[in-house]
Amino acid sequence: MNTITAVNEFVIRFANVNGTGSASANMLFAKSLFRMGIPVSPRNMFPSNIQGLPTWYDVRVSEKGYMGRRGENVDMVVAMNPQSFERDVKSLAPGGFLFYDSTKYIDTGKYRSDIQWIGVPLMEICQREYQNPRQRQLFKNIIYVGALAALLEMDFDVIKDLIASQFKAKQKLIPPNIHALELGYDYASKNFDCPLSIKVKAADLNKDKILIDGNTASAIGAVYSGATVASWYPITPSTSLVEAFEKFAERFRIDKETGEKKFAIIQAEDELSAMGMVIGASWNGARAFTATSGPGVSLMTEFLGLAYFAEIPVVLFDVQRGGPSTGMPTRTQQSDILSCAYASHGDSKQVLLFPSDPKDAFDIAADAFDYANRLQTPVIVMLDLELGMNDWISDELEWDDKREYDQGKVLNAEQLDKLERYGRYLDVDGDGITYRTYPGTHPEKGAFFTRGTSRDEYAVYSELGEDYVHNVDRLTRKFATAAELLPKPVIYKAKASAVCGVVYVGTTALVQDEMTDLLEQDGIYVDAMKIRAFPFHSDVKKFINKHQKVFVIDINRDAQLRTLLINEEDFDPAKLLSIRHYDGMPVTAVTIVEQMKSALGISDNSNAEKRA
Amino acid sequence: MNTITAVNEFVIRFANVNGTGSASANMLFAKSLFRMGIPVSPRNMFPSNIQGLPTWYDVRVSEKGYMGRRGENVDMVVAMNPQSFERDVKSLAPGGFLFYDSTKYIDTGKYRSDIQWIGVPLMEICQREYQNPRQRQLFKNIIYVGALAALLEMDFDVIKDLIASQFKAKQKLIPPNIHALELGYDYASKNFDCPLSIKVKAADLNKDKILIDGNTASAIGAVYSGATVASWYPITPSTSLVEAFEKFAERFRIDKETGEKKFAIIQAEDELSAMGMVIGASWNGARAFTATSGPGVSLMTEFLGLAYFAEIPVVLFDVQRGGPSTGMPTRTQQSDILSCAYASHGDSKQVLLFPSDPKDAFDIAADAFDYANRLQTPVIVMLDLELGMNDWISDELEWDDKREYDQGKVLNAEQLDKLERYGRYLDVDGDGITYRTYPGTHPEKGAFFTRGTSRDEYAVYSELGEDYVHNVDRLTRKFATAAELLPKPVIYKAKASAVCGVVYVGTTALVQDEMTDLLEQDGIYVDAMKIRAFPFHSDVKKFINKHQKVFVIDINRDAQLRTLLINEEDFDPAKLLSIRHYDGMPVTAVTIVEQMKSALGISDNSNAEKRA
Amino acid sequence: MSYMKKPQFYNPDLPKNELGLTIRDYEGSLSTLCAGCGHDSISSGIMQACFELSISPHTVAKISGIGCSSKTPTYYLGNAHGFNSVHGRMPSVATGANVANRDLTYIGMSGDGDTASIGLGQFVHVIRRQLNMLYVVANNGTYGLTKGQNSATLDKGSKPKKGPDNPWDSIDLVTTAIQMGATFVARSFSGDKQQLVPLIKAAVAHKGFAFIDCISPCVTFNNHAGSTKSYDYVREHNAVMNRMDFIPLQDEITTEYAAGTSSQVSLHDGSVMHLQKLAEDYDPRDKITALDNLQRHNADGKVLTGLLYVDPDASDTHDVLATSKTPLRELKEKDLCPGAEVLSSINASFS
Amino acid sequence: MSYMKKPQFYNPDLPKNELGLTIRDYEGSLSTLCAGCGHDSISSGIMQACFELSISPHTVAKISGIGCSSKTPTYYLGNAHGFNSVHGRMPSVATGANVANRDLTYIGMSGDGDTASIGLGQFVHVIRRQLNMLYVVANNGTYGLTKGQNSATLDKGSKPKKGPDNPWDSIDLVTTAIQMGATFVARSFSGDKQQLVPLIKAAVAHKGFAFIDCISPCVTFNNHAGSTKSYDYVREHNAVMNRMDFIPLQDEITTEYAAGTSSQVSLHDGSVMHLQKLAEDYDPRDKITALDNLQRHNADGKVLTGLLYVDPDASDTHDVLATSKTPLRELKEKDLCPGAEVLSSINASFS
Ligand SMILES: Cc1ncc(C[n+]2csc(CCOP(=O)(O)OP(=O)(O)O)c2C)c(N)n1
Ligand SMILES: Cc1ncc(C[n+]2csc(CCOP(=O)(O)OP(=O)(O)O)c2C)c(N)n1
Ligand code: SF4
Ligand code: SF4
Ligand SMILES: [Mg+2]
Ligand SMILES: [Mg+2]
Repeated sequence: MNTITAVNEFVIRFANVNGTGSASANMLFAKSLFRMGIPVSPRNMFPSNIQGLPTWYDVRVSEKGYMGRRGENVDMVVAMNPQSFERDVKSLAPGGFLFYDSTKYIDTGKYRSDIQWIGVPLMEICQREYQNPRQRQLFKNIIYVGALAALLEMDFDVIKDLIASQFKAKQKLIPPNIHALELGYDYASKNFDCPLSIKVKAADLNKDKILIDGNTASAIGAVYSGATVASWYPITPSTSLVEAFEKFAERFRIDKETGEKKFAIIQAEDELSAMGMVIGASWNGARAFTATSGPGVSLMTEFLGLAYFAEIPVVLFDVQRGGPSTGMPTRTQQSDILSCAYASHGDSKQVLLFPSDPKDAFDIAADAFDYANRLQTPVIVMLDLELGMNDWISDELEWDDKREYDQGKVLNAEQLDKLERYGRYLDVDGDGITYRTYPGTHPEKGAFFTRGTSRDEYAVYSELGEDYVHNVDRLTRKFATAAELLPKPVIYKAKASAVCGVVYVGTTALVQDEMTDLLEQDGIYVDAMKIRAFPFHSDVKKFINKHQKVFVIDINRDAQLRTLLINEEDFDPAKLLSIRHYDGMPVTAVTIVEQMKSALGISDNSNAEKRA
Repeated sequence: MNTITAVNEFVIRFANVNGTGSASANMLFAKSLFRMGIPVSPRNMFPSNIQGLPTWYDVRVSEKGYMGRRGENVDMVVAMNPQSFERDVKSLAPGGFLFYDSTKYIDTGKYRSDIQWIGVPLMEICQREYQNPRQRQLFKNIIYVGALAALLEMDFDVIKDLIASQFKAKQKLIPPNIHALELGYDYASKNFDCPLSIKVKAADLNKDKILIDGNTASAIGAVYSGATVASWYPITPSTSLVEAFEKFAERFRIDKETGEKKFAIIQAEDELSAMGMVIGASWNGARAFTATSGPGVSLMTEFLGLAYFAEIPVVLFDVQRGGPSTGMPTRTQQSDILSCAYASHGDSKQVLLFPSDPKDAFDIAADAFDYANRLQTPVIVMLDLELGMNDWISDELEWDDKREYDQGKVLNAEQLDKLERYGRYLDVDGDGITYRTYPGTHPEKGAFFTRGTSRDEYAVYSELGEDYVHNVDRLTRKFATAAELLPKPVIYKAKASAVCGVVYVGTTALVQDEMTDLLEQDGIYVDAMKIRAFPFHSDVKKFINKHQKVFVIDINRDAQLRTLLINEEDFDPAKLLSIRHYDGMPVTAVTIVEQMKSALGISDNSNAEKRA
Repeated sequence: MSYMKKPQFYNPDLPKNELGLTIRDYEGSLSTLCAGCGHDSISSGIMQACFELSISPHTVAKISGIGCSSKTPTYYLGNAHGFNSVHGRMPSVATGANVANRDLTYIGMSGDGDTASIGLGQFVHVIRRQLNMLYVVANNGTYGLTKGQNSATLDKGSKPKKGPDNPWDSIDLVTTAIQMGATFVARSFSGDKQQLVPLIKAAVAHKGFAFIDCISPCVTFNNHAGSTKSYDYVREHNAVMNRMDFIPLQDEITTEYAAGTSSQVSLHDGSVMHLQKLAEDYDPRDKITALDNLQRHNADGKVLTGLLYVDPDASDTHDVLATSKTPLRELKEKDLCPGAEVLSSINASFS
Repeated sequence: MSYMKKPQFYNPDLPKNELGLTIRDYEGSLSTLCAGCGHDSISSGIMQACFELSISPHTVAKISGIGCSSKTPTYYLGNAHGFNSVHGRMPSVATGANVANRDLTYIGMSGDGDTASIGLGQFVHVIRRQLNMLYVVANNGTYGLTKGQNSATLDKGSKPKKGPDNPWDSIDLVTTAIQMGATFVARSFSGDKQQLVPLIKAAVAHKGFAFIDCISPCVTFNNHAGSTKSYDYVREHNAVMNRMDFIPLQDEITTEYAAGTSSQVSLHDGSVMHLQKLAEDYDPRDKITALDNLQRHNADGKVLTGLLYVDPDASDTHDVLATSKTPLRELKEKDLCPGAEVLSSINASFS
């Protein structure tokens, strides 16, 4: 039997029952590797329920720095869930390692003989060590982490330190956790040849990096960018964004003396209300946001049209999940692109931003408030579950203390006094963006009526066709202004000159390196462009025009990004080749490369099979 | 001074204050011409308010059969509104006729000298004839119709007959109305050289035609197609559709003996609820519909995604108005095309039907229920205010008594008994459409759970990627089936062979003849295609492929129809030239032709100027 | 009713308030509602109240939904910002606005369709949040702007202008408001300035959520066919023409009656409404009694008017959320941004 | 809790009902809710009630929104069609379904988030329409499925598992239901089968809108930190890890107490709930008294359970709409289509 041999380059899957405390233990495992300086990408696949159903946690360890999902097959499975045991055993690559609880006898031969079985009597150890049944269950998880430490030759001190720092607030929990770790460690050391042929080795690759999820990073961005009003309605996978905002606001925004809060978070009764509150707050001059997922976006549709037409800044985080409808609430997709870009009836168009990693999410979250205010329009930050709810290795977050918040074109009382006549919708600067005033600014000047109906330049209700056309053509102009204001795409040149390009948004960035390497191995060179915003910057057009063929990667069935590109820029569809992935799991480099090669007519003899 | 001379080929505008009873009188005028066998197209431009604001009613008389809006300038104005008087005077073509109330002295010279002023002391006549101030106001309208009858040489008997038939239910109202008519007729006959140089002449061009609005025609279609459940929330311009449904259902669907109603109409608390009721009723086997306009569509977005994904038939009439947001609620646009086609988050796609005249609206409304049930998906009938709320000359409505309602693939108890195992989402026929059962069908077989989440072929909840993909790919297949099931486009070949085509949907059909004639006058030949449904039939692709250049007419700013064509069929955008009109007024042939010629680089020396 | 130009001259003898402003300074643009519409009377009530309270108009924010009633903010306090949002969602927009700047006065205008149908959820939840605002429903039992469909506040059995008698139970907004925790709840009649203006003043002065259900007859659409009035040519004309295209100019319906007494108000179509004013010694601070009182009068077909319930010590959303006294929108970078140094420690906690 | 396979054998001695069915014929698929979740007890209450009423399962239609509670219809009456619609919108879907076929029995399942927050408008309006259905709210004061946010029915001052004490007034669903015109209104406790099953039976049998507010503890999220219970390793672990990733298996909370008495139910976290059962001689037909009674007990912090209000002669939507006795969905072309000849006359009327 072949045995997989790998150092710092493998995938280990934890198969658990949800609600059994495994998440903390698995995170402990992943973070220990992170602290050992090894690039690692943990990924949670959880069910849409609270307790008792299968949940998986894949940890990819990759010294090469490949942080995307590798594929369905893994090198090691920690199979803790009887419900999914068969399926989990199947998911192991030949020569891989199956870690299981051997308290009850399992006829391993019945399953597979081309893998290594590593049985640790976890339950037995727990029965012996703990009286309280809850402790038994919880520590079982820590014990397997301890065993893995021995099996994979992890740095035990790193794990202990991590426990110590995690339980800083509850010191007395430290010793029992360390004890549990040692129980596993000792058992494995005694009973197996440690380390296995698959193992880790300390490196120094995570300098100046942090391990953080995208929702948290976005929330910190919102705190830094001076967001004061958050209104929301709970929905997976966006909930943790607002919860993180609350956490950091509670920490940094409460006046120590008075206890006054320099923020307000309101759990709305639904998404319509959440969006209404953001609109009201922004209209009144605060920096406000909400976060939701697909169904919430659908419910906000009417209000998004109002904000577009009445020109109210809005920041909306859409943490995308599998659609349509309730769809796959705990799976990832980028399938709200069209519904967000054209949210609402009539000729509505919305600004989209596409963060691709936590640092980017932080920056884009912070910038979003400036853009929304400058452009006086909704800005939708398009995250997805993959970015929002998983921990990623990311550059450290940065802030320039000299940065000022951009509230856009707002006139104060003095400025109003100098004006002959104020026109809310007068395009004074020719960029399509007009001047607003906040309620209460001036006793006699600058008041206007905000409405979702057509109006003239002085905000007076009008049903005249010419007033309407004048106004909506200005909005088109404003979008042209937006295109050049918003972040440019990031372009990655191939090592050799390339006739093909590849274009994507958001988390697909995660597989970019691996994809490029795989293609290069076959002598294929492709320039890549990560689009960061819609409306599209002129560089997007340039990039596409420069290449003969351009692959557009869509994490949805209907090729929505490709659609948006063609719609808005009049590219010839024949030139834009569609790559699609939409089963709810994060996309793999192999999937993309296979589709690219088949589109290019290159037979698939690459290492795809070896890896998938 | 030139005086316009025209027989059966002119436009007359009635400028009134809304709420003064002018609508009935103006309709009397238009319908009289219709009964005289002259093609006529009346058009109402009303404000979004109830009483006291300007409202206009344009009647185009065209023996050539041009039924589209002609343009801003008209040949005669009946100027009854002091508020808009100046503007109305301006809207008259040189040499045109200005009909006004001369009770109070007006210095006509102050306004224009290049037009004919026809003053009738309407208020004076009313003061003299009527005591009751309300009657004075109401009959004033009838008096001017009487005066016009003389001035334009209308058939007085036709008008009298019409009054008699309209007031059939209230005989005693007939004599006073006829008296008022005569007052006007006599005054005009006595004081002016009647007829004017602009006049009508009986013809025989309206045989087998009716004068009806599109909302009413749709409602009759729904009655004929067996719709039993209508739930709705009031919104202009869709309200009259449901009101007409109620009227005809009350007339034809109440059991004479028991008084039982064979229909249920529920005014919902909002559009979300209206759509929820349609979904519930359709799920349970009834033919159900709702009607709304843009803001309602936005609110129904979440539910439309559910119906798409859970595969529930829905019939939704979207009577489009000016967007975005509340927009121009009493103006016309076709600007919900994208928001309807892709309604809802995730990869959602909806079936659209585009009726283009009342007969078509009747047919499409009736067919919509069959399509929705056969396809088990929402079908959105895209009317607009222009079609829905204006009277049109139309072919008579037809019904084949042998027609059976198509409920699609529904299994009954006997069919279930014969099945080994029933799978709600098993694609037995390979067309993407699977078999459903109604609740309560069978004690043991056929029950399933309907949900908006992912599921397997047996309707069992599933989070497996492969089940999800299998299901949504089938939905794509179902849409391919739909494309060939839905009505084909209608193609109008040019008189000579044409390299260019023009494509449109809905009410743009109204200007088709005039557009073609105008182009032909300049030696330009263009084939035309009226698209009737989305997803697009293969003939749509064929037509476009056959032509070098294709104009796509959009009654919206963002070229939404063009977008949809490019998206769905991968046409080269360079080939699809966009014609757009979006000021809320119905499009004119001249507008289209001008844009076409400028796109073709032909200088504009046509008769456009003369006519606009 | 609008086609008469508003007189532009200012009467130098007009009384001035503490700010030196006259009632003219509290006007908005000319109303485009129907002649005699009750809503216009509410507008003038609001002008009068703000004038008497010497509120500087620009410190008011006027927020509304969609409907004839929701149009009215354009017709008063022209120097105040207004927001005519979307149908039924005024409460959430008002909430956001208020949270952003606690220092303005918030007036929310809504209709019975806007509040009791599409907006019911938002209505209840803004009450629960105790938003410091005056929420007025111009209650006419009908959907004025969409031409006369029954609303959810229309009494069961009422005869609307079109269609059959209303078969559905009505929602009593004042009861709902008290039940859901509103701390100032009143009902009045648009044509009763003596009662309405003081109520508006008290409501604006109230800290917390103040609700006024203001009966405001739609002279055009409501309660039409129920009339037993004699022959009306217009009505028959409209019926026969199957459309409501003639809307006679009506006079405003007004009334005046003393506390503790009742008044029968005749509507234009001849139907009659029984208003019962709370007695002067009524103590509105007892919630249970207030609800009981309401129920008893409802059962008698009487419409109780006046200040039904008030909690003079109410708190508001800001109290509950403990937000800073400085309005959130006034806070600047130094107040809001934790800064680069703190960010380093945040980074450290994720490494 | 689900990873134990459901036993498949049928006990031949199980009692049979009039239809010859056993309780097993009323089951659905295995629950995936947390061990001890109150919602599962409601499911078995529904099974028991339908069994005892000898309702053929396939003549029931089960409709729900989204939430743990809304998942439950999958777990009972497997031979009945079910519709798990969207969040908060069960009432409208149920209305459409009922209007289409008046002959089935309609059970709507909802949660307190589903009903009192996003769905409040639909809840009130389905009541107004008097839909003939049983509407059950599995009321746990929390959003179970999204992991424990406070709901609008959570008592003011409650301590949730995460975050500060609940500062907002709660919505009392039974009071709201009675106020809005529901004709059968009851409250019960999921763990009190003796009370719950007869109530469900009566509600299903009731013609018109029947509402049961069923208190159903969320053993995982609700009322956690308020506990004064001694040291719990799990709790501390979760607190420190800043995530709820360990959810201990809990036992169902049950109670049994006689009419007219009260019962103190201890929740898993040690907090206590005071249930007060209505006395046997309580007459639930007087609406005003029912409301009064509720208010008085609410003020005392007591949760009144039992059949609070019923109008035994209630009518339903179909009565009001006068719809045909034959279900609308059964009507065919000959019933519905006026035919070509009539169409000619319609054409004539437009020419
Ligand atoms: C989402 C949406 N649905 C429907 C409408 C149409 N609409 C405008 S006003 C109105 C009802 C207004 O009734 P009410 O609030 O009572 O105001 P009133 O006109 O009677 O003062 C409706 C249904 C709309 N504007 N938006
Ligand atoms: C439109 C929409 N918003 C939010 C959600 C997320 N969501 C799912 S269940 C739920 C709350 C459920 O609470 P409740 O109805 O009380 O049910 P429980 O889980 O407590 O039984 C929420 C907010 C959703 N599914 N749809
Ligand atoms: S329709 Fe009724 S509510 Fe609207 S303005 Fe006229 S009278 Fe007032
Ligand atoms: S989270 Fe709460 S409501 Fe949901 S299943 Fe678990 S115990 Fe029940
Ligand atoms: Mg109203
Ligand atoms: Mg709940």
